[in-house]
Amino acid sequence: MRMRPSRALAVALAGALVLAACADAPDEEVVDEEPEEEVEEEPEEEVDEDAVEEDEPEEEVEEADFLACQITDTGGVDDRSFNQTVWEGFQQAEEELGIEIAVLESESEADFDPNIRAFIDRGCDLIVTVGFLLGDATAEAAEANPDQLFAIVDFAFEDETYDNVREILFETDEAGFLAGYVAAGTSESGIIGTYGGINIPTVSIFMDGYLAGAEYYNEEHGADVVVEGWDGQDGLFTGDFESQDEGRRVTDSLLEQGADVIMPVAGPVGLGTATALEDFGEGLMIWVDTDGYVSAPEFGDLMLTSVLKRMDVASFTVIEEVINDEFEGGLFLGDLENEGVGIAPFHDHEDTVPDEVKDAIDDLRQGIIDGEISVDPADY
Amino acid sequence: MSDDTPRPEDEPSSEGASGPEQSGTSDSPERLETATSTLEADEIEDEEVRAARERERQEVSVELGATVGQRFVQAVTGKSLVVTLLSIFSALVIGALIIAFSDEPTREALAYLTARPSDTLVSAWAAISGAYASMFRGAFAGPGPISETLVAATPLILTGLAVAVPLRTGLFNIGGEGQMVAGGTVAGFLGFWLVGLPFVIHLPLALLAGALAGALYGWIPGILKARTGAHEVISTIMLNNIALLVLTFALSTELFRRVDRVDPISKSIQDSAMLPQFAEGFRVNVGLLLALALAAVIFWMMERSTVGFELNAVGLNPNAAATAGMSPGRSIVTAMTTGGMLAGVAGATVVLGVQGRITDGFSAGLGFEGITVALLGRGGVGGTVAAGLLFGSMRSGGRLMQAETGIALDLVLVLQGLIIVFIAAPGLVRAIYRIKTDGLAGQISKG
Amino acid sequence: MSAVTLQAPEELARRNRRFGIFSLACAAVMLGVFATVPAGSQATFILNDARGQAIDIPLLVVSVTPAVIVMAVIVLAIAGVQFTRGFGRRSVVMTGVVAMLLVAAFLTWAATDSAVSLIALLRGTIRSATPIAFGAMAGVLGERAGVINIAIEGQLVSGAFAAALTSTLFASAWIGLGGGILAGMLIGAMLAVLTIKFRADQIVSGVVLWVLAVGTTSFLTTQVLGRDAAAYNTPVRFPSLEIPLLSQIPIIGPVLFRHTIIGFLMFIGVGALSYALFQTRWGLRLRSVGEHPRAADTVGINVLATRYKAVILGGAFAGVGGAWFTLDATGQFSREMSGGRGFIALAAMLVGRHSPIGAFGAALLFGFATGLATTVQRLPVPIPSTLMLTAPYVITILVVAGLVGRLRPPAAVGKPYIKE
Amino acid sequence: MRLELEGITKRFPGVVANDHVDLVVEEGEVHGLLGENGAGKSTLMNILYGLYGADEGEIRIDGQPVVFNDPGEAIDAGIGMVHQHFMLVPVFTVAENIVLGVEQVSGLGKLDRARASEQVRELAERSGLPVDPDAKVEDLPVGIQQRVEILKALYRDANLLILDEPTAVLTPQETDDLFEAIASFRDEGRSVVFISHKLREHRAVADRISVLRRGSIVGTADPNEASEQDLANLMVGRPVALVVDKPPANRQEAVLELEGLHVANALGATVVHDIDLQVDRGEIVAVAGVEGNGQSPLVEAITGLREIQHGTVSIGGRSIAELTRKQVLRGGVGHVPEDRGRDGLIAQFSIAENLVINQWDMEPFAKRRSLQFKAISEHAKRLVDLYDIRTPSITTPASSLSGGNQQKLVIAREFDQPIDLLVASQPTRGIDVGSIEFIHKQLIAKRDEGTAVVLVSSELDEILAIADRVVVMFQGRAVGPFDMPVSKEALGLMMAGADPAEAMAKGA
Repeated sequence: MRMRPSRALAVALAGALVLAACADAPDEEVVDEEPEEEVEEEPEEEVDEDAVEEDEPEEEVEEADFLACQITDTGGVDDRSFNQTVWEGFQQAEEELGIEIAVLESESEADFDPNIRAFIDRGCDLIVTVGFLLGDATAEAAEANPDQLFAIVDFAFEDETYDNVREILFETDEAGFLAGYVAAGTSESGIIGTYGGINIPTVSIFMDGYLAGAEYYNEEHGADVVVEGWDGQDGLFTGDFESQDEGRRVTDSLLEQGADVIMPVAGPVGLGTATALEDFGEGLMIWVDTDGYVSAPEFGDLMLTSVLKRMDVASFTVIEEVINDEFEGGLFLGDLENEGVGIAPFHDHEDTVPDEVKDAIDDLRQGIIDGEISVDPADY
Repeated sequence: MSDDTPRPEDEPSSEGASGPEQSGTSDSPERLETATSTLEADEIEDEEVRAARERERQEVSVELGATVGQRFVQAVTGKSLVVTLLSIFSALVIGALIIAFSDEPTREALAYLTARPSDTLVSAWAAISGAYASMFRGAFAGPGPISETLVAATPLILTGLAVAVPLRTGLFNIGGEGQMVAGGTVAGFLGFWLVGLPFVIHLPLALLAGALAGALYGWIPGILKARTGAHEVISTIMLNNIALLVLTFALSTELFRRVDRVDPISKSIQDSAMLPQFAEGFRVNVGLLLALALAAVIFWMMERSTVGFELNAVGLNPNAAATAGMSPGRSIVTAMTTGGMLAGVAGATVVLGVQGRITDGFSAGLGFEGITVALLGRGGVGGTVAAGLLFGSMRSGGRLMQAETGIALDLVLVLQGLIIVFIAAPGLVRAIYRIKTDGLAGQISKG
Repeated sequence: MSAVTLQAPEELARRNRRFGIFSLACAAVMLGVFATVPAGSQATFILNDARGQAIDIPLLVVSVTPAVIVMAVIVLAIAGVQFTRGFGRRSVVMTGVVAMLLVAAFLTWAATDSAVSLIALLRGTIRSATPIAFGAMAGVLGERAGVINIAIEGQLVSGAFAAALTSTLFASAWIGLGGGILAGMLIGAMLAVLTIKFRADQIVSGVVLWVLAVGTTSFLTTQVLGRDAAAYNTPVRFPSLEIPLLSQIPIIGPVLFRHTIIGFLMFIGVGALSYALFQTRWGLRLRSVGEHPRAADTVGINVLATRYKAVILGGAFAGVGGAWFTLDATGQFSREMSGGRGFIALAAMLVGRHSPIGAFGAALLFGFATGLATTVQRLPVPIPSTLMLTAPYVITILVVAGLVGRLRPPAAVGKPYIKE
Repeated sequence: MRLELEGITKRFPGVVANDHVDLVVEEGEVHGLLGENGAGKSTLMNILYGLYGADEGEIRIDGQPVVFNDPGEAIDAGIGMVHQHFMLVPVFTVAENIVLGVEQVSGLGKLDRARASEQVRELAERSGLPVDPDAKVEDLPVGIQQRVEILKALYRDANLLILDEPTAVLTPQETDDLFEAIASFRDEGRSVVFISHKLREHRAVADRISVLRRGSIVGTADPNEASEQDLANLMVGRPVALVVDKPPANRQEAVLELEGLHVANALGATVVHDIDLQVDRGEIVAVAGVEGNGQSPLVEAITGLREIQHGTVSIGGRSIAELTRKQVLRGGVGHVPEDRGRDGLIAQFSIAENLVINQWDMEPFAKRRSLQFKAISEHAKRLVDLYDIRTPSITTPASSLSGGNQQKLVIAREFDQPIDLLVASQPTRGIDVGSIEFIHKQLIAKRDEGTAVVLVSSELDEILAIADRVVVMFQGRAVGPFDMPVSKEALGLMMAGADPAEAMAKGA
């Protein structure tokens, strides 16, 4: 009698977990003899097992000869955007190059230094840090450990460069421009929208390009497409990169305002836009960072296109460089020209986009690469 | 004197008691004698009224439950160290189950549990022992981990105290996070904005400003509670959100932003405002000493000073405190302001000791974690410091656990939550381990 | 108590003066800030649902300065009455009217030279209010029975988590809703066991369960859901429904009658709970347990069982509110996605004076603040967007500080019932 | 209904509250249960009512053994109880309170409020206890609330009615009405158990009296034969001095002066109207009245706990309007609050700490904000001796003291300082006879030291025993002061709002 509530509590907790645990089982039957064979599964496990094995002296230790490590910023590796894209490059490298990979998620800024330290101690061959927040921490670590190779995504040091740090930046406004042009050309209501997570440069650069693209379209066609949510200085923001329902609310507001193409620049918050569109029944969205048609397939039919920021390519490339001993410090700039940025295919909406818009894109791309077309909204 | 039958033995006591003439002036010798000689009778009479008192006591204690702290103290009375240790142990056991269930190989092995149960056990054991072992190593194995433990513990001790002091006064300060942000932001601002000051002036000035900013941010919910009765749990949570948004805004202004940069990172703190480290290569810094010194001050304040006496009294029974001439309103404000000050210093130690700059999320949930720290420490100063060290070690150990085994750092949060569940309901622990209730003796402790 | 007389005249006068000063200040802001736009500026309000409806209403175009001046004059008139004879019992209502006029003037000013969709604002209000309202119902049920529920936030987040997980696993939004409800009830049951059976402090228990729920869901999200989102975290959502005919009514239709089932459940839930609490035997008994448990006990009502049921049923409500996040608003669970709405729900319950209808009203107020922040952010208003986002929190504090001090919670709230 | 209790025993942790109690209540009998506070009367009745379970013993109704696991079962068996602390939900209406637990519903579980009101109105008329069924209980005076309690039992068809200290909140006239009602229940064939510690009432209403002491029945008496002194001795277990020796008062200069005092409650409503009063050194002025007639706000205003709405309060010639509570107290005022558990002490604090909570920051208990534990404990040791506080040690928490000793603790703290004015509210409520005697003597001693004493009490016996002058409060207004002695009947009439002149004439 006295035991019951406590036991109930324990059972309930365990029950919740069993639910989660059982759910995993169905696809595979009792076949497993050796846990070796689940290669297609999450790589984490490999790490996991190795770590466990480290504790058992009789087991063999460390066989892979190359270890690439990623440190996320405060978003998780599963953010379907930023961190995840880099991680996909890692996974590709694991598969194609046969290396070992590992990731550490940062809960907060306080975790950056210790996370880097933990990976240095673990003997990573390359540490990729993701996000400008990690800039200072990476610089300090790079200075203190000149033999350790680093790469940092979305950040470039102001004055100095380090021989052991690859800085990876993207000219996403160039791709955003194309998206804005497509959106303006596709919109029926003459209103297109965008919003961001937080008003920071890595976010607003997308919106700048988007705005410029729409303005360019207006100029070219004498149209009057309005961009809601960004005026070149301030605009709509959800306040973080997590609250999807805030994204949903913002999108609802844009839709009621009449917008029919919306580009969220807020990582997973963009999923809120997808659900809003689904419920609203009209309107399309432009995903960012990855090809949304692939990374959020359940909403594929809503994706007009995506502004690609090929961080996966970049991370894969850097890993390859290290393996091939071609690594060098300094800036890597992803732009339209080297296809570090771009826009995704229209997939389901090949027919939605007017042909003239489709035809214009290649010229625009070339124009931007040549510097003939400005992607700064201030010029329009 | 008790040379008669028990019945008349009552006599002297009541007569002694009814000697009012003696009461003003003292003829202590006689009284003293009477008192000693009637001890036996006392016991009998005590027995006689104890039934009534027992009921009354319960009624009183329920009646007195008007404030949180009071109820809190009631909740913690009669608990021993054993209960605390068992709580931690129980949490680790449930945590182990969670690790096992979230471990893919274990779950797969579970699918053929009946066929070969040993696989499940082996696999689960590997996951659990691996996780806990690396957590332990990450916290204590060598100077590096110990330094990290202390770094993590420094703000936790302070935010724990920031919750504990108001708790003793019957207030639940959930605003540690916001107060920390306020303190850290202001301290950091002075840290980079003032240029050319010598170390001995710059650092203390920045710290002081951080403390004041935190105090002010704690004062707001205090004064709201005292003046309007607005519940501090709600107002502090709202203030947390406001502080974080204002910080985001501040970081987007020219004043904070680095020159030529638009990222939400502040300028770097001047070296003259940084808390010095003890040794090169280890992040542990003078902030730890500051935290311990403040803990000592708070100990004196809460246990040895008139201020603490008043705060405790108000926390336990605001009505009686007011009747005795104390001021519950002022105590509420004092407690919240003190709590805010402590959290503000916590923010300052993070910015000036570890980060060297202000960023969007520097508070990192440490203010919230202070709640669990204070609860584990049961509102006591010593207990809170110990709890801060424990949770600091879990934080630092959890990181190695994540790096080595891939188990998410959130496990630490789960473990902390579980520990506090058991702490909050000591009856639960007793029921699980079939410990007998301490009875009356256990309830006699002030908390 | 028998000797109650009317309030002293000077007390009343002081109160009137306070309200009057508030109204004057509002009028000053309206005239001094909101009316000062370039002459001839116009604000446009959209009254149509962008999805279309049976009857189209023309845009509402107003000239900013004259409109604001008219509103300011009304406020001044109210201030005049407040200073002289006062409104007596209607003082608070009139102060509310002043506040509404202030907001209206603000909106008109903010919409200068641009368009604002009132439909979006009002729909946003109701949508934002949904999880808050469900959470507040959990709070109402608990406190009416004498148990403070601070764990609402934890119930929301676990409801959202469980709904996402079960909806994904069983590919059914309805089963997902069931999962969310069960998770809310589970937290409710834990709260009940801790506070009723083990008599742990109610506030401490609530906070602890909140921490635990956030920790556990975050851990499992990283550890399980995040590793294979397709398998665990792509819930089937509820479709948006339109009630035939009713949804075609201008303005009201799109605002009230186009929601998912969870949105409609909110209206039904609030109404049903209000009826059940105040009109039925069940409600009378439940309230007696929260007001005077011993009295309830002495007439044969099982106090502890009533409290258990109330807290667990409250958990079910909060579970639906949690499910809203993953089955209605968004199609994915993310860590800590309830973002403090549970605490706003608590505030809504207090402001709503522990009544379902009142709490719903307060939830709408908070929802409106959120919607307003979103709307105004988009407009060319010289207030940084980040600071606009603080609006719901600031309003919560102001409302709680302004109203709650005078509230009377159920008498036995927060006290464990000890029978022997 | 004939009720038999046999060998009922109830133990609380470490204490035996009821020790093999045997009791028989015949059908149609008013059975008095007499005992001191803490003798175990309420425990016994709570066992009978199913609130507590008995550890041993048997309850029989009409010869059949019964076991009540909860009050519901006791109610079903025809037992009704009117508790000392009313078991009424203040925010519910009279009808709601009465039907609670046995509500009648129409479809969908909807309460049938109209029918409930009708039934209650009928029942009230039939039983001669008129009450408005739709009034909120919190708006009713306590006397009417008690009616509601009785109606609640009658509504459930109680054949045995237990009344636990029912007169504590009544004026003498209301008490008489109650006794009439009790007599009529008896005449209807119902049994009544009447619990009280007041001897006189038992003699007035009971057919038979059982005396309970230390949890055991120590005797049963016929009220017509036993004298009050006999009963008192039986109850307390030793000879009791029923009269306090009191030398005549030696009045000196005025200490407390009230002029046109108005006090408002928390909601701003005036609850004390226009009181003028002067209390001098060396006298005890009693404030009589049924509880809730403004005594508490009056006391709070005098001692600086509550803002004065109008008029002045001066102590020693100085107005206290601008002073804080602390300043008022430090100016030489002692205050024994009416609810010691809530206002008088901090249950979890030790005795020593409780003895200094009114001067914790003063020399010698504190020096420059630092508590001086030595001084505090010496102070405590002295007072524990002097005031005969029975405790194992001075570090024992106050919560573990008996009610009487808790009250002595409060008295000790408030008396042991140089004070000009002492305000004591209900100083002897709920405590044992020995402690009552002690406290009365202390009050007189304080008076004789030259302190002005205000005694607020609803116990007329207490007022008659020690007051020098008396004012009577009714609905926030006061009449008097009158020099004692004033007859009990006159006081009773004035407590019910009668015109003083008439009351004096009638009561004389």
